[in-house]
Amino acid sequence: MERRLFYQYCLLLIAVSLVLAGCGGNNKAASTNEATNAPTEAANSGTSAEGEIKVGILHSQSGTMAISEVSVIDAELMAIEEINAAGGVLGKKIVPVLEDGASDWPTFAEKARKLISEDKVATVFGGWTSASRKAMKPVFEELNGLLWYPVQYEGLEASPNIFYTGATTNQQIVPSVSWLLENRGKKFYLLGSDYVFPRTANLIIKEQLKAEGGDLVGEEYTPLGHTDYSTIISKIKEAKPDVVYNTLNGDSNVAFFKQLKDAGITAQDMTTLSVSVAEEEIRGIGVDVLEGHLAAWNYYQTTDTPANKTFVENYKKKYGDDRVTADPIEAGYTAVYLWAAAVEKAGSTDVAKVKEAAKELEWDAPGGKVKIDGETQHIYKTVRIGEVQADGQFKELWNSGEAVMPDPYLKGYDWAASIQPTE
Amino acid sequence: MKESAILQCDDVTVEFDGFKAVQGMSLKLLKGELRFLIGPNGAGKTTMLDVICGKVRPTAGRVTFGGKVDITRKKEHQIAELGIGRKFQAPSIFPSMSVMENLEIAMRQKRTVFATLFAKMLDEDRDRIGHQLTMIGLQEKSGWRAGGLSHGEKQWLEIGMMLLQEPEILLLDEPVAGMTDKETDKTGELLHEIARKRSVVVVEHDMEFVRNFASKVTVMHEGKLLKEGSMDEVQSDDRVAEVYLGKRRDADVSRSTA
Amino acid sequence: MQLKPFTTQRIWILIGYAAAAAALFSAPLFVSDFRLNLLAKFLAFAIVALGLDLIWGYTGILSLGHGIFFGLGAYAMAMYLKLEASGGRPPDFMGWSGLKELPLFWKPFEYFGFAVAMGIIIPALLALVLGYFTFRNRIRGVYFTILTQAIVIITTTLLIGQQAYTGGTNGVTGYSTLLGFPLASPDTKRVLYWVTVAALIGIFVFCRFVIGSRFGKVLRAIRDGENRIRFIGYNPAVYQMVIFTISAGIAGIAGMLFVLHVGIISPSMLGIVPSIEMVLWVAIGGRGTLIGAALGAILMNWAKSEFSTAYPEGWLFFMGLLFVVVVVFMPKGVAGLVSQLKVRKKRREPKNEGVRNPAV
Amino acid sequence: MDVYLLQLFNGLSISSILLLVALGLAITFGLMKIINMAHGELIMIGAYSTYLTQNLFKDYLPESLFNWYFVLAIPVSFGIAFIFGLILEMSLIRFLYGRPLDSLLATWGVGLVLQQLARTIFGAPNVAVKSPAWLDGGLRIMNGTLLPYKRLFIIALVIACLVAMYFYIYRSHEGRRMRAVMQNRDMAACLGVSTRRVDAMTFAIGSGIAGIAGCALTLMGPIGPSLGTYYIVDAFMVVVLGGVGKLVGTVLGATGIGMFNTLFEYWTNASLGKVLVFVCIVAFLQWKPMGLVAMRSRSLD
Repeated sequence: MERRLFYQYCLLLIAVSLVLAGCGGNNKAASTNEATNAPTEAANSGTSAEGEIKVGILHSQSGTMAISEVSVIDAELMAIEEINAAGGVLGKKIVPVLEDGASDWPTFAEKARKLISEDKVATVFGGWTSASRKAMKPVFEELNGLLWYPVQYEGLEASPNIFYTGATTNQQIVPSVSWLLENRGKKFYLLGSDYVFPRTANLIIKEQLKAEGGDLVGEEYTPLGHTDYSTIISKIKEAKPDVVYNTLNGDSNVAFFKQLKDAGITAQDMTTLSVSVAEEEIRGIGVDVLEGHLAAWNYYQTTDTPANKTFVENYKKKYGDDRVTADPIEAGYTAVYLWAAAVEKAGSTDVAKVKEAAKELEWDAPGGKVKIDGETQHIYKTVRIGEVQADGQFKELWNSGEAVMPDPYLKGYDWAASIQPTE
Repeated sequence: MKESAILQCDDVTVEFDGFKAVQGMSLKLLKGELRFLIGPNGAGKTTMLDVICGKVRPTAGRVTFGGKVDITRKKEHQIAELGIGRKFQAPSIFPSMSVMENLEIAMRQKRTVFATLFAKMLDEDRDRIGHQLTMIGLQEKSGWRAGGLSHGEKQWLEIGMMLLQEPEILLLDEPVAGMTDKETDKTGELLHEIARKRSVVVVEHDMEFVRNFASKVTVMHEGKLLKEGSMDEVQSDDRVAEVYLGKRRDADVSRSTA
Repeated sequence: MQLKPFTTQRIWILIGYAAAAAALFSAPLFVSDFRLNLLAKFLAFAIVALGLDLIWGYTGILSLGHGIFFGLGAYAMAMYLKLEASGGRPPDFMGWSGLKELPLFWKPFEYFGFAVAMGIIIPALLALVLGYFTFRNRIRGVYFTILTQAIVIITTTLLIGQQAYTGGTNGVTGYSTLLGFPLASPDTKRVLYWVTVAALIGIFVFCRFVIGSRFGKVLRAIRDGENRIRFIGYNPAVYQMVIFTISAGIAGIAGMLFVLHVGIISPSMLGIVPSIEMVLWVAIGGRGTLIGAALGAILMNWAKSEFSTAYPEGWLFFMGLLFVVVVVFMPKGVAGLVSQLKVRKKRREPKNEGVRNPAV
Repeated sequence: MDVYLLQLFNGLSISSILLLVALGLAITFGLMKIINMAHGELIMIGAYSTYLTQNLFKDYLPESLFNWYFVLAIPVSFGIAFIFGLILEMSLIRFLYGRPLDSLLATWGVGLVLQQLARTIFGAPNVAVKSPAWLDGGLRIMNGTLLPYKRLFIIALVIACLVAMYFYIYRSHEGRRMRAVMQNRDMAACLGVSTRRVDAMTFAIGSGIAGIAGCALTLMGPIGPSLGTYYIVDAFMVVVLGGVGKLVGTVLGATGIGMFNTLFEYWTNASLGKVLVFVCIVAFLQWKPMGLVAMRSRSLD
């Protein structure tokens, strides 16, 4: 009895020392806070050490989303390296602080908080899934941080603390649906993974189909990580659509396309257009399976711009000849440059000043000229529809000619009135 | 006579996957009786105890407790609550708990969640447990982890737990199996003590042990009743002798002709 | 057993507990806001660990579905916060899922009291129903564990599939105020931290009471031999059901506190991975000791947070190996290690080993 | 009509995949009572082994032989997963006999490590395995319904594995020893059977079969570090539903889940279908806690 008490006491000692250790670890943080005399504002300074600017990179390095996000980290690191090689920003070196979001949304929120309030980074480049962005958004708004989000998404959002360098719906989905209606047929089958992006995208597509004379012949969502598509392919066969509009995510694409081919359906029989299949994914699915299928993006490795030539060259030189570039990789790369340009223009890393300076900022991205839209903090992008070729690259079938102005709330489309947020 | 029967088994049959472990067995136990159930391996003695305490549901037949309650359809814990205690062959105590705690939860008490949550150890309870500890000779070891006791001590602890439960019928399955001679003697004393207050059914192999008690013996063989009577009667019975001497075939023949 | 004389050691341990409580309460004085927030989250996890220890460490039932109960509590609180943020109108995700009207079952969550009550009652009720069937049918051990995994799959798939009502994969995030106080303000956070500490201490005391009572002894007896206890006259199914329900309610409370600190709940927190992690906290801290379980949760999450920052690429190696080593070679966890050190000194009295029996 | 026929075939195909995934578990979990959460990662190892075999053929052997890489990939996957299983058993699992729930937690940690290892070696993105040309296309039956060769091949592979396992377990000396050890360890040891060796072999064989499953899965789905996580829960459901310790049960369990999954998914949608299948499993286990084919025992625990 007594001994039991005694060892419990030992445990308690550990508990207490743990808390104290936690405190000890924080004395540093606390003292820096005192030193700057402004605990909350200090979070935004970003210039912790002389001649250095810290930036956060927050993507999933583990878990299911690592599949996609690690390449974006590579691109962002490369951009930072290039900028540093060219003299840095404001004469200071950019130092990346890497954190792992671990494909877990609350972890993204936690790490975002840590980057802003502990590491005092000037900005964060991060996120891939909509869920991770939604999780980080309140943190950035609360602490007045700055997030650069590099992936195409479902729109209907414009946070004052986020810059969106991927496409919003009117820069990818809406034009691609119009193009398909014109060129491939009226009967649409919507297939997506069961999460926010596909559901919202399909909500928009359904309105657009109604307005532009398309037919919806089927709509299916599969759980993330779903691996057997035989039943869905049977349903697609029955519905006989002209187009399968595919918003499946990650691994599901592999299973879907492999099994689609086995079921005897090729790109000649039926058009599929994907919005989450880029060069990287093609490597994981296999070209033999994907050849002839379509995708809608703002950038392909084959996009013919001078900036892209050097970008692809440098990327391959740095990470290996077998690596490919893709839209989100380019968007991540672009984000770093846009931020650096904005900081140069503002002469400071202060969030408010950077945001002000970023308005209408232009830059020659690998995917073509981009411009930040001051109001929504999205960027103008060129829409491109491509077809998978035998070498795993895309052949551009169509592009929008000029960069399309971002319209995250689809205010410019009458048929989208019912999709507007209620508030 | 029938009124004082505390336990009545009528025509009990138990079948496991087509194998009949017990076939049409009947047993009547009087109040305050000490009954031995003997028989060779596989005779169905343990299965019979299992039926009484609810561990095994009989395929046919019924078991009546106290002259009116049919317990064949009741759950184990309900049967235990009614007043039938069971001691298993292998010591079934709670090894991670102390001897004291083992006795404490076995003690006769209200067994609802609410009652146990707010149960207090009364002086009266402590006396009861203390008395029991003395009786089973474990008063020195009340704080020991039960799993650390010797085999014999575990058996006694289990008997002690049974007694604190204050059952009207106690079912004991080979209480002296695996015990040293000394331990066996002590268990015998315990058994005498116990049998004074309640009805007891003991399954036993050890004939020497059984002989110490002047009480009724039931012999089972191949799931059926072979013989019932005093130890002397049983021992002088030819069929019983045959069964124990292993002349099975002959016994079968003699029974089938009988 | 009942007599608890005030020996010097007992006084020391009381002082120890008081010191631990004081250290926890005064943490805001020397910890940065971020660390405080982190610590608060860990304490919420420690609460789940306590609940989990009740059923695993003491009763021997391994639930790999505690993420659900945690999550349901969290969702109840999240619904309240979300409605407060949107001023009673349908929250944003309903809008982009095409839902214009606030569904009926959301409406009462406008009231804080209702939400809090639901945060405990819903998980507890689910556990009760689940426990009623499974325990009555004597499903236990491995079967129960795998069954809880099936329940996890069902719940998360449903939550994700009903995006219009639940927020789907994104979960529910984007809150503003709690009872009118802004959640972002450091003062609110500090108060919430204290509330969490108080909840942890309260639940710790409650668990101690449960474990120390005769009810707790019956639970341990069930762990030792579920079948044996039937023949003493206890119906283990009822006890298992009750403790499972209590444990689920505790997880619900932890979930509510988690949402307040982290500001998001999503189906990923209900999944199989977090559910297993919760069990590992208990395993590493030491199953069958309350302080061990709570400590395990804090320690593991602290380690996870530090490792993943220090080695974003390799931290999973550390964690994985740690799990393996602890589970295989230290089945009693950190708490067991401490007591082993003691036992080595003086290994005569076997009583102490009582609390450290493997639950399986 | 075609659709129903096709769906029947699809159901059969899913059943065969589930069975292949669960067969290894039926040994490690069913016979040895080890809840191997790293089973999924052993499947992943099998898939990556296939990928490596393919690359070897592509790089070092003439083009004409490429199509035959898959034939070699099956034993290679088995072998590599077998070796991993052996290492795992000798270093870890042997400490966990008789502690099923602890084995769950420990092997889950192993799974984490193996996933991260795969991520470090092969990179986080999926890798592509080009299926051999002779498995492209399908068998057209009477009314034009196409039965893909790959699915037929997997069904055949499962049957082959089952037959091999049956002969190994019930007809060989090794198998007899294995059954003896699994049923009564002490007795077998007394009779001179090296239980250590038998344990290691049994676990390794279970792991090897997971490797074959991984190899087959490269035909149907993604090959990435998290491949195993998609199948592990389903595999456990198959074994538990079928009844632990019985091969027939596992076959029945897989068929049941596969068929109902296809049926429900066709009627409703993929998410709801999955929910319904799991609800059915939970409900069924309430009714028959020991699964479809139960083993009875008279012992107290």
